[in-house]
Amino acid sequence: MTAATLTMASAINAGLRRAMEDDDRVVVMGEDVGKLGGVYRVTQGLQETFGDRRVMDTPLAESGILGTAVGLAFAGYRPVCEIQFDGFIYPAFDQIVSQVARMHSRTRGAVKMPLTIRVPWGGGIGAAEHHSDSPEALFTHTSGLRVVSVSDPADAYAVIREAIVSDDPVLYFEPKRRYHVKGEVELDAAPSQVRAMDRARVVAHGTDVTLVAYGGLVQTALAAATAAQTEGISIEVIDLRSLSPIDFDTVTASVERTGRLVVVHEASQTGGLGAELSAAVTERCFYSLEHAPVRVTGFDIPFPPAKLEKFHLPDMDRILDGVERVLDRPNSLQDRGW
Amino acid sequence: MTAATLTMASAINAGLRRAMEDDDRVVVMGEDVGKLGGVYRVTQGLQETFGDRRVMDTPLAESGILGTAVGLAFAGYRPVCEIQFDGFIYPAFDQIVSQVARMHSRTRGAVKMPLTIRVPWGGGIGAAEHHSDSPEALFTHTSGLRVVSVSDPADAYAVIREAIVSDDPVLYFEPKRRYHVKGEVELDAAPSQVRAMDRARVVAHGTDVTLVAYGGLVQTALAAATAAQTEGISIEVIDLRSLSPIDFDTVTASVERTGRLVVVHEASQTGGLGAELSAAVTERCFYSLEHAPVRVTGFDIPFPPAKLEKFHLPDMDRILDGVERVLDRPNSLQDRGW
Amino acid sequence: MKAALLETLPGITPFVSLIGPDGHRDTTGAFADLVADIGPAELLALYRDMVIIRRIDTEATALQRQGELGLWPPLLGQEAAQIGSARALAPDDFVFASYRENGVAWVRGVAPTDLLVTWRGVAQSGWDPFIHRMATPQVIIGAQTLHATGYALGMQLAQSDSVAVTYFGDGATSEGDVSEALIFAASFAAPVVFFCQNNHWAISEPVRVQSHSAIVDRASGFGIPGIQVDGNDVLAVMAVTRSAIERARRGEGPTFIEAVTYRMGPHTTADDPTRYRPADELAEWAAKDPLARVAAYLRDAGVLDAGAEAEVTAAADAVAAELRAGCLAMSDLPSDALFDHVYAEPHPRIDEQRAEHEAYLRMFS
Amino acid sequence: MKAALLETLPGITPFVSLIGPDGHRDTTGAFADLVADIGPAELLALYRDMVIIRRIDTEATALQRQGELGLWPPLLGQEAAQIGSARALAPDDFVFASYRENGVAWVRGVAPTDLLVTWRGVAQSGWDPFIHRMATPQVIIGAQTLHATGYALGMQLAQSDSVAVTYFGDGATSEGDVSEALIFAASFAAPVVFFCQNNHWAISEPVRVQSHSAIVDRASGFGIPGIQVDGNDVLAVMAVTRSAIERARRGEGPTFIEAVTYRMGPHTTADDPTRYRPADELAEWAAKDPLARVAAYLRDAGVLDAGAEAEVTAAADAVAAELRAGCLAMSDLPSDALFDHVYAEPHPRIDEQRAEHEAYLRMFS
Ligand SMILES: Cc1ncc(C[n+]2csc(CCOP(=O)(O)OP(=O)(O)O)c2C)c(N)n1
Ligand SMILES: Cc1ncc(C[n+]2csc(CCOP(=O)(O)OP(=O)(O)O)c2C)c(N)n1
Ligand SMILES: [Mg+2]
Ligand SMILES: [Mg+2]
Repeated sequence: MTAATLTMASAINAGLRRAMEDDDRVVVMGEDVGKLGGVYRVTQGLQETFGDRRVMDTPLAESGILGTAVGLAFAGYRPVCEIQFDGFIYPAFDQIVSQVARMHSRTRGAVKMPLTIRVPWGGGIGAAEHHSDSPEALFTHTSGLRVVSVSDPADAYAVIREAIVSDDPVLYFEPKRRYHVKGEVELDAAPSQVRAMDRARVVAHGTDVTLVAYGGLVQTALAAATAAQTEGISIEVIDLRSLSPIDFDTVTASVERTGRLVVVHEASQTGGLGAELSAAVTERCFYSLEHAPVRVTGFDIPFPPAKLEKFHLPDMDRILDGVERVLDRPNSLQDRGW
Repeated sequence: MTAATLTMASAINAGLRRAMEDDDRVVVMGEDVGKLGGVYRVTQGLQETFGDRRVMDTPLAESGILGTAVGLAFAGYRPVCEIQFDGFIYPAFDQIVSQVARMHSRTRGAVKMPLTIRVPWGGGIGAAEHHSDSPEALFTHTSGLRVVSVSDPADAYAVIREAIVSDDPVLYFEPKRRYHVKGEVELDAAPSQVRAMDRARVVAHGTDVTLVAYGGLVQTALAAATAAQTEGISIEVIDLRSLSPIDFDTVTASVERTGRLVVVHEASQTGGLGAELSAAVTERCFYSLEHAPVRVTGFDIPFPPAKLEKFHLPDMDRILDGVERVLDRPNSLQDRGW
Repeated sequence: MKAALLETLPGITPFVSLIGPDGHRDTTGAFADLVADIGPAELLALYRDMVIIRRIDTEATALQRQGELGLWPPLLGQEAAQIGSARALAPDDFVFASYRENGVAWVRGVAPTDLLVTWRGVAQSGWDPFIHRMATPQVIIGAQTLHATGYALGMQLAQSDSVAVTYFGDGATSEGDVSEALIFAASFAAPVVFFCQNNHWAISEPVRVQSHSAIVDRASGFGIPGIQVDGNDVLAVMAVTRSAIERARRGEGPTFIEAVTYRMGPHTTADDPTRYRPADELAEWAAKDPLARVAAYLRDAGVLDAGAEAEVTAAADAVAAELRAGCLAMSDLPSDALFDHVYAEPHPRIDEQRAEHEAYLRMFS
Repeated sequence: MKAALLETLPGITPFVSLIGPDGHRDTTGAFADLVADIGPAELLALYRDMVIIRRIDTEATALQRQGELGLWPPLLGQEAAQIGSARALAPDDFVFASYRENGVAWVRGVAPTDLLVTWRGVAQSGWDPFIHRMATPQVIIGAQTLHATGYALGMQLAQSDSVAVTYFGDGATSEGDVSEALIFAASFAAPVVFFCQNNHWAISEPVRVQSHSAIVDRASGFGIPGIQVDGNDVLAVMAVTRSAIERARRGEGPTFIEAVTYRMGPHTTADDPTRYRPADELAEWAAKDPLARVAAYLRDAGVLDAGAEAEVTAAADAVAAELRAGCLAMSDLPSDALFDHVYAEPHPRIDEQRAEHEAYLRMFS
């Protein structure tokens, strides 16, 4: 076990490097992933080590990247595709939902699609239009895909390796705002054999409210939990990690104790992951619920310009307001009908 | 008021014709919409009447259809785009979510996108792969779009005309399995000025359970309500009609009376419209709910081959089983934890 | 020398033809040389292939009319394009086709009955792509051209001899995916052959809706050699496909072939071409029938006498009988096959829903 | 005669150049005739434009370094391509550009400060497309080429004289949307001009990743005339753009122009080209600077004396000062602007969420 302190971006880079060393069927492809090492340097140095055919700078076409990755999978490879920014995944949408997600069931198990699709993800970095989207719910609604999110360097390193060894296609969402956060990473661990990737993680224990977050908002949720403590509110924070499948065992075990659920995400509220969590937890824990699950999310608007994003993205105060709501304490919406 | 008995396909055709007569900025475009009149004959005869530039057979490229429609909207036109089948909308996904949905907000209201995107939709017709999808939840999660569904000829005629006069982009979902069902249509009505398109409709009154359906399953829901009556169960059936925005006033008014909600749709359950309905109704009616909202939906699988679709699509018996569940009566899942 | 042949192609688009409608065979020139080994006996075998797949097509169409199939996409008129190209491939090459390449599948050794699995609605696909080295039918227009290109990148990386061949139609050339496939193939000089069957129609749209200039011209625009061939001439198709395959195997990159042919039947059994297609056009192409010209040549060559004709017909009838029997004998999958293979690895929601489905069925038993 | 000029183009790709790096002006030939009206005085005006937009670029880059802008995409090196083409348009034509066409926006009368709105993050766009007949910057690579084509279909249908012009880069030519735009434009003979600035780089990817052959060759593959022009020669760019615009106006359909130029700066202020770009390449292109050659010509012609040079510099400085002042004076939108214009018509969820947001803010006041 050697450990190192790495940023999340370097941890993913180390995970990719390790995966390419472990299995020469692993290839990396995308726009600017080679010589430049990606606009966030996540693939930095890989082309020097593994050459320009295992680390391919592709033409500027996302459907082309995913469609050729499907063919590479037919040829026995395990492509890791980088989509340069969240907002640029839509041109590849058809190849992802109609080909990547369906090939294994279409061929009755004959053809596996062990792709990993890396997506720099979400807001909080003051970016230009189309550089801050949270499209995860479009993929969690698509059967045949697995969807994971990471929130810190150690997790990012472990999960990228698990995603690459998975025989199913995995969308791997990387919160941009966390790229430069440092943390301890254990480098020698072999990829988990116990599907650790599928499990949610309780990152703070508490008794009054269950607060579910993922990706870039896990830290914000933890900060809210700490702040709430000073007011005597004990919040259990769960990092959902896997967005599809969802680890309901971990979530419901917590909600059965707390009786109260708050879900937070950057994505728009309507039809976001919070809707599924709220609906499924209500189905599973109805008689334990003291209050309707509360959603604290981005608004139902296109991602706003940089100067306004702070009002759109859930921050500690908005999360705490949601906590007050689920506890029937004074909150911003108390005088609304519901 | 002249009325006529029409199939749903002919009713949409009549609505398109009327819209083109009323406003020469309305143009129809898509694959095989001209001489053939569409594979379902929904645009039949329009090219003869309005010419091959107002009714355009386009090259075989969905992104091209939507992208040029955006340009036509810049030029002051109101394009009605046909996507030949539900499963072929994904190549146009980027133009729809990044351009059609965002142009109005991007330009701070300067550029309107009065597109109507017609989508022959859903299963139940024993079709080949990619010809039976229910992708509506991908669009209801996308801010800037309106999404409507129709379930009978009269509604199809009224809503297509309202969709075309709307200054917002509208996805108009046409359940294929209902194309040939006949009904009375009032032909002279002017397009509704009261945003009737946004409203849900109570299609059967009842007191025990609120059953929300839309599109191809409205008839199935009504059949279930009739069958339930013989067992003394009174079901209120709501045709949701508008999927974005959702008419929560109509739904919650009903649930506040019945205390029980069942939502049915063909689409996969995880992240489907049922999740949003269940979550939002729980938020709005928590203290009126006698039971967690129940979802009766397609499974979390790619749409299955024709011979198996009857097991995937909610039918009357599966809906009734859901009704039993929400009433805590003997049902298929009673011995499951939740 | 073959190389030279194709190196000269970008920009230029010769129309390759070796056996004309009159059955006369041209034995001179570079392309003729590429099929010098195809004598009367070998041509008879190709003719046999064409007769059989036309018979499969007729039988499957009948089965659809009789309600045994949900749909069928006929290849009537495109037999030479499919047999000539498929017979040019090595066993190890890999095919990525659309939904109409039943003739190609026949050559790749797919059992006729397995062709019907998709169209009877029993399953989304009827064979293992790795056994026949042919992907199952692609319904999303053009998507398979990128898969072929990616497969070719893999073969290049693995330094394998295997070449990818992708089949698509004239309409497909308008989809962004096909242009992107050509761009990726050119960028990486990938060993892939783009085989476009220009059958003049995309459902009801004539090819001029997609392009006012020759489809084959697309290729040179992307820096890829293009050849236009008489798609109703099985020998010419074989010659150009061989040259393209060899070129790819030599590491010289992709080639684009436009096989000019005609869809004699409806788009699918659900289509009524009389709504949009001029009758004289059909007559014009009937005169260029891909089978008739080879039969004429073979009769002149004296290898297609009454006996041989009878043998070929009998063989075709036997395949048709096997097809029909196999179709009627085909049983549906159990309903819980719904949950099979959605994922390759364990998935809790699938397990849960499978259990829900079984519990539900138990209510009725 | 101009017509003839272009009719001959498919396949062939002449490289048009009128003022070389040495400042010598070629006044013979068809393209020279198209700009015969551009004398020293008019060229001085074009030079002035180029100096001003280069100055805008420098000032905006400085503002970004000082933290006043989130990002800026420099056009350094592409002044001639943008000014020469934009000055060839009629007021009524309509431009659909990407994010780098700040020089085009200047010509379309967009106030310099309005260029910054997007990059300061105040709003997603800074002007009304209908006032300037130019769409706001498109971030999704290639998407705008379809919008231009659709707009052109509308002009054709309305029998208007207005021509659509779309700007995009060498990298963009790989996106399926751009191929589809060319296919639609050709299919309908739409009055649209495809103006590709081949600045040799797509972020870190050299143009050969997108294509091994000339970008302009794409056009003929789709049946569209293509012209390759020295993109650092403002006069040549104006000439070819005029011919393409006139051709479209005459109803003869789309034209594809490849302006061969060079991105002298980083991709954006966030980029570090030293990581991937050979230094000598930069030097080579510095010698072909689009401003220097015109200055040389104008000095010879005696119209760019010290006084004129000073006037041009003063004008540029004034614009830069206005730009800086406008940037610093720009105020943010109120937070409830979040909910404006998401829909053109009433929407209950937006109303609800606006109310929630206001209620939330009230808690703090
Ligand atoms: C992405 C997509 N769009 C539309 C369709 C509907 N469709 C099926 S076949 C077809 C025409 C294809 O024409 P062509 O490519 O010439 O092939 P052919 O049918 O002539 O063999 C169309 C539009 C589809 N299957 N996929
Ligand atoms: C669909 C999409 N994919 C990727 C990107 C990221 N991106 C922004 S600019 C760029 C390179 C564009 O190169 P080119 O088209 O040559 O234009 P240039 O920047 O050189 O002007 C890329 C890959 C994007 N904006 N949109
Ligand atoms: Mg065709
Ligand atoms: Mg460039």
